[in-house]
Amino acid sequence: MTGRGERLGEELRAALHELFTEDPEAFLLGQDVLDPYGGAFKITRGLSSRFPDRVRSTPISEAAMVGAASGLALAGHTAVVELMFSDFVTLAVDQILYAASTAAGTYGAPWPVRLVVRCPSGGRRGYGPSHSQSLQKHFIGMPGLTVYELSPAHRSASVLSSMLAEGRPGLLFEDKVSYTEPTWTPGPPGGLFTGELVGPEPGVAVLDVDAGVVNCVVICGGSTANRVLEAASRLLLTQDVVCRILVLARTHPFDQKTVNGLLPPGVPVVVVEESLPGGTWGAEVAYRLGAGRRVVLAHSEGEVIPAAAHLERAVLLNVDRVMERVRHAVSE
Amino acid sequence: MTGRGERLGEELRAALHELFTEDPEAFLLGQDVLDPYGGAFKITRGLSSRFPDRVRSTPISEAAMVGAASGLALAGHTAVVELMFSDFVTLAVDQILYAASTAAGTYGAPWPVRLVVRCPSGGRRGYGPSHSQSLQKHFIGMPGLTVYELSPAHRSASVLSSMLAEGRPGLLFEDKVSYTEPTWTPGPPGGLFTGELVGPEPGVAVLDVDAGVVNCVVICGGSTANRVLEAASRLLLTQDVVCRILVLARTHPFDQKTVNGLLPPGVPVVVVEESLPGGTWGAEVAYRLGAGRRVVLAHSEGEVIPAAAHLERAVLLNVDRVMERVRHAVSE
Amino acid sequence: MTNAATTRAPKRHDLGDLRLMMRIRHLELRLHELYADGLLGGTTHTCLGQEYVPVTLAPLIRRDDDVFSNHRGHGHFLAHGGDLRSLLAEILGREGGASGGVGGSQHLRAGRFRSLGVQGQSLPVAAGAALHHQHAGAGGLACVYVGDGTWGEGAVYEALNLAALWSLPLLVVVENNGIAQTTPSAAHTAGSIGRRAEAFGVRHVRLDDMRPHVLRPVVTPVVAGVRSGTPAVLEFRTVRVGPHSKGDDTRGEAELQRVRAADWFRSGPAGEREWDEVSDAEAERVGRAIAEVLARPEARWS
Amino acid sequence: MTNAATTRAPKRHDLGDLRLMMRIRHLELRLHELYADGLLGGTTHTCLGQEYVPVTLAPLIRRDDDVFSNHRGHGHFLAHGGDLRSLLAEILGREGGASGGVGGSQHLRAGRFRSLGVQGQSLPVAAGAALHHQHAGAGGLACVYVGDGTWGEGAVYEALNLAALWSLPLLVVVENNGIAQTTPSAAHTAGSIGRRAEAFGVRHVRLDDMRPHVLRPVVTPVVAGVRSGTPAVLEFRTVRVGPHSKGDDTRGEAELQRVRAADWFRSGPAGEREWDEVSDAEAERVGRAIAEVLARPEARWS
Ligand SMILES: Cc1ncc(C[n+]2csc(CCOP(=O)(O)OP(=O)(O)O)c2C)c(N)n1
Ligand SMILES: Cc1ncc(C[n+]2csc(CCOP(=O)(O)OP(=O)(O)O)c2C)c(N)n1
Ligand SMILES: [Mg+2]
Ligand SMILES: [Mg+2]
Repeated sequence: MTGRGERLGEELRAALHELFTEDPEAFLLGQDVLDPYGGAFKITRGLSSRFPDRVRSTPISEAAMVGAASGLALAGHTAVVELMFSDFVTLAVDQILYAASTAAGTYGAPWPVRLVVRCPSGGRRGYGPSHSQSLQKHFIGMPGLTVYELSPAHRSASVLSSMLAEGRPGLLFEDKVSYTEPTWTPGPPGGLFTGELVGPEPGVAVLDVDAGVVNCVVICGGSTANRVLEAASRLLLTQDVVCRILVLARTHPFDQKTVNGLLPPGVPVVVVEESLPGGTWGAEVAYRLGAGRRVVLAHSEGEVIPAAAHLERAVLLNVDRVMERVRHAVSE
Repeated sequence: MTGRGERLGEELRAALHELFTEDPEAFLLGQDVLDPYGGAFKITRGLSSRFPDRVRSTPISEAAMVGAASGLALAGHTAVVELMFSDFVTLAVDQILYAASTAAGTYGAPWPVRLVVRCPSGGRRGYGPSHSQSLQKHFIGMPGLTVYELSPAHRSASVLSSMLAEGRPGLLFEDKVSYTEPTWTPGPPGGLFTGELVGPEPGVAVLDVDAGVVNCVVICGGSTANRVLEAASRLLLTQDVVCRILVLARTHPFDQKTVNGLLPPGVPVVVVEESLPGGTWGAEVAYRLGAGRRVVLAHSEGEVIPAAAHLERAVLLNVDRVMERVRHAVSE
Repeated sequence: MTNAATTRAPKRHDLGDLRLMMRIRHLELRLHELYADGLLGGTTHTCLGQEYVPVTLAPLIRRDDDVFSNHRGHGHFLAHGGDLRSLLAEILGREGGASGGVGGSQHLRAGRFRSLGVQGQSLPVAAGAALHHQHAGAGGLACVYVGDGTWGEGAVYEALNLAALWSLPLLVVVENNGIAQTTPSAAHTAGSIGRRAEAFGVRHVRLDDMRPHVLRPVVTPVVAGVRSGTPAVLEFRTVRVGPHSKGDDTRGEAELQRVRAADWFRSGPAGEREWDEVSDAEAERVGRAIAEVLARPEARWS
Repeated sequence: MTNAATTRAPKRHDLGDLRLMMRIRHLELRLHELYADGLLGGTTHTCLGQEYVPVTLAPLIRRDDDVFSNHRGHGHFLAHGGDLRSLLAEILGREGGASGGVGGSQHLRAGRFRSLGVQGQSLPVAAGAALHHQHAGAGGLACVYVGDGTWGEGAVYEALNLAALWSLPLLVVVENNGIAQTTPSAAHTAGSIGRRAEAFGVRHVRLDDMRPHVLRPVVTPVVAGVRSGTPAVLEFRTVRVGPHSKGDDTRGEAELQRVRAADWFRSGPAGEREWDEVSDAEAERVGRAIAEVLARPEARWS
């Protein structure tokens, strides 16, 4: 069945409303989040009108936003931060580290920190070098911290509740373009692939075609899921290459166990992400999957994300590059 | 020949004096760097007396220190920042990113940024969770940025000049304990291994014993070189395991070409670092060395670095763990 | 806090000032059109209403000074010697762009002029550039533009502290348009910018007028003071006539009317015959530049 | 800026205050000895000379308030309800430590008290805790201790801004001992702490006396004001009698003499007969605790 989901941004917005309705102690801090604006990407629209005390518009102070949210979380609240652009997470790294290491046991035992830092990320909007980055890779292996990606293959409400249930802070990277794309509920668009969620909440989304064989497994976070689906669809239709797609909402810690159970023996793996080269999430995944497995990485190329659309396109991960990497993976 | 080098901290101090003598436009910014104190670890001792205009004691403002240094570097200066503890690099990530992406081409072409941020790092001093970290891994793959480690196997003057010659900012992680240990000039202590530098400056230090065979190659940055040497020496003497040691001063970008040329076919590799698990430098190195190669990682274990000495010891990478990982690598 | 004295000022705009202000104005107006026509991608923040600020400063800033601009930097760029066509080419992704098509609207460069879209973080960098000028001893300075909302960033204070402690030739130019994106000053700044600057021992001058020829006599000695090691904050009380970026203005009609009434462009003083002539001439100049740049091939990047 | 009026104060130390001050003093003195004897590893920053600050505040802070302390936090910990033995065990790495031997001297916890060794970064966290108290509506507050040098950190100003904008019950306690490690205030703070606080619209009170019973009447209404939503900065002008951490004091003899002369411990007021008795009793109490804790097994960590 072809998906006709609502837009992912709307669905996330609704999930936040749900969260704030169910949790009377939840707070959100962000820049320009008040109605009628509702945040630069409108994800918080309506929230401040319904929960005026708990939705706070902050000055331009990313470190203080995250710090104050972590103070709320230390005191037992659910706290959500909306960064305007994920790029500015670089201004709050110390605060993130403190919250994470408190959760991990700085004071002798894990202390629950229910904190989600929302990070609108990625390029393809022509915003230029300082507003287009995918910095998730730099936060992998920061003790006490989880890294998630907004995903069309997952319910955002489930993603948020999973993050909070961890009892440790998490960064939620939200691809800005994906806000405007449909969710994969009830099924992924295109009608070729069908999927299900496997493993502990929020689960790994497994997408297959009914082909009786798998030539390649493509692993990605939610940020690149639409591009991967498109690439896999084209590979199937034009080149008879059959991919299984695994979409992760939680990219770190990597759910090695669930993923390993979904890899047919001997089939090569492609790990897809939008980040620039070097120290990527894919390298970490490749290591965890073990030396016995052929793993090919797909990511953006270059060192800066240009503003001009045609230059940006040449740098950022796209459908063609995913296809090329899959072909490369299955070629040997 | 057994090394009887001066202490690495002293040698680094001398290298800074050399740099400031040769480069009349070099600046250093740091907290409490003025004489007679000369910085918390005394590495800048004497520098402010000789170069009072160019050695500036700053307020406790890590972001401004790095930002101001990058302003100096943009204007053509050599700029060195001394962070008191590398842990506080988390307060300057945005400034580092800006300097790096300027160097990498934000303004349309690479712009030279001769900036070194010195980061006294690592544990084994009982300073506790916020003053003992090895955060290098989080900076791998930040476009335009290099990551180096102070190394007993390299001349610090050569390390500094290599970093500056890159024309892009670099973080220099300096193991605090290694300050007090001898350099490996003229040769590494212990008298078992002899070494030489291979590849482009500052070079990969290759250490071998005269055994005609290599059972394992151990790759490390300068921070863990002494522990690796000790482990390799013990493995040789007690278990007849012959290691080749590769000590890198530049850990990122990883000099794949030089290193590959130093790996005998079929021999397993162990990559050693002090960082906590997950998204490690070792995973990146493993990926770059290729799936055909058996690569085992050695790093610290746990999520927080405790203050109490005996608890800290249980977490941090040590000689025993390196030995255990090598035995594991050669065991199959 | 000093308030701009307006006594000794000449009566009329200097023609050069007026041309530059008009050029910036027509550029920004055309950018909104280009966006509406789908010819302009990404993001762009126009400085409608604020053009006179960099125009006031332009003749006081030397080519060997460092200038750090922000997201709203087209006017700064043009006033401080940037080329109109290179700006357009940058914004439109054509050959010959100021930053090769990489930086885009928020990351422009021309000589020692650089803009940066991450709020507040250029202040420490500017402090470092000022340290360079202090060391060089040639009377240079570093000038950095920031908005009012940007005073939420801690980096601003770290830099002010350095500037005051080290007597750096740092000129902080605040374009206080009373709003940050959608947030009015009262909701983002407790106390005041003036008191904050002074609390760090940094000279502060508030400027309410919007005419370069009136403002310049007040500003000139302050800039001279900066060059000799007295850092200063110039706070221009100004208005943002347009949206924050593109079509995102949440202000009510009354506020918009107030803002438009204060716009220098609409309130051209009586007796300035050149007004319309200059406006037409600059509109045409911008139009020609746009046509020329749109005809160029796309930027290539090596 | 308010200066502490000293008029209505009683003449003598309250006995409870004196005991607590003495306990902290003897603890810190013994820590230096333990370090010299090689029994204490890592780092430790003693608060010799500053003991009276948290002692002054102690009865005004409730157990359900949040307290954020810094690197120099042993006195804060003891005054705000932390247990002497759990502190010693933490510092000495024995069983029963406040933070299980993980945090060490700079990361102590007892109930809602937490210390953190990264300067300035606890201010935004405290602002968040204050927001919690505002929301809870039970009159709680967040109290955060910082040194003078820590006013170099931008996070301080981001937090002050939030506190003032949102009328948060945030109490910032500055222990201004005129020095940061080796750097005198004049070299790290342009302007002044008082003017900075006020420039952000935050109430500031400067306190020069060093006697809790004199200070408390001044401080009490300020703390009450904080609870009802008027954030405040209490600036205690104090002295660091000991080294920064361990043996690293670069101050000249004259300065050290000035500092020692101001030490409350040496200038016990005439007529307080309990002085020596209390001192001896607390020294003994600390000694017993140390002996007991040193006899414990090493901390275990799960
Ligand atoms: C560090 C950072 N946070 C947030 C933003 C997003 N942003 C861009 S402009 C802006 C408002 C800036 O307000 P102000 O400083 O008053 O300048 P104005 O836009 O009014 O000229 C914001 C929040 C940013 N660019 N950088
Ligand atoms: C962010 C950060 N930078 C540097 C340090 C190292 N450091 C520890 S204490 C200290 C001096 C603090 O001075 P002050 O705030 O005046 O407090 P005092 O030590 O005088 O009590 C410094 C620089 C730190 N702990 N955190
Ligand atoms: Mg503004
Ligand atoms: Mg101090």
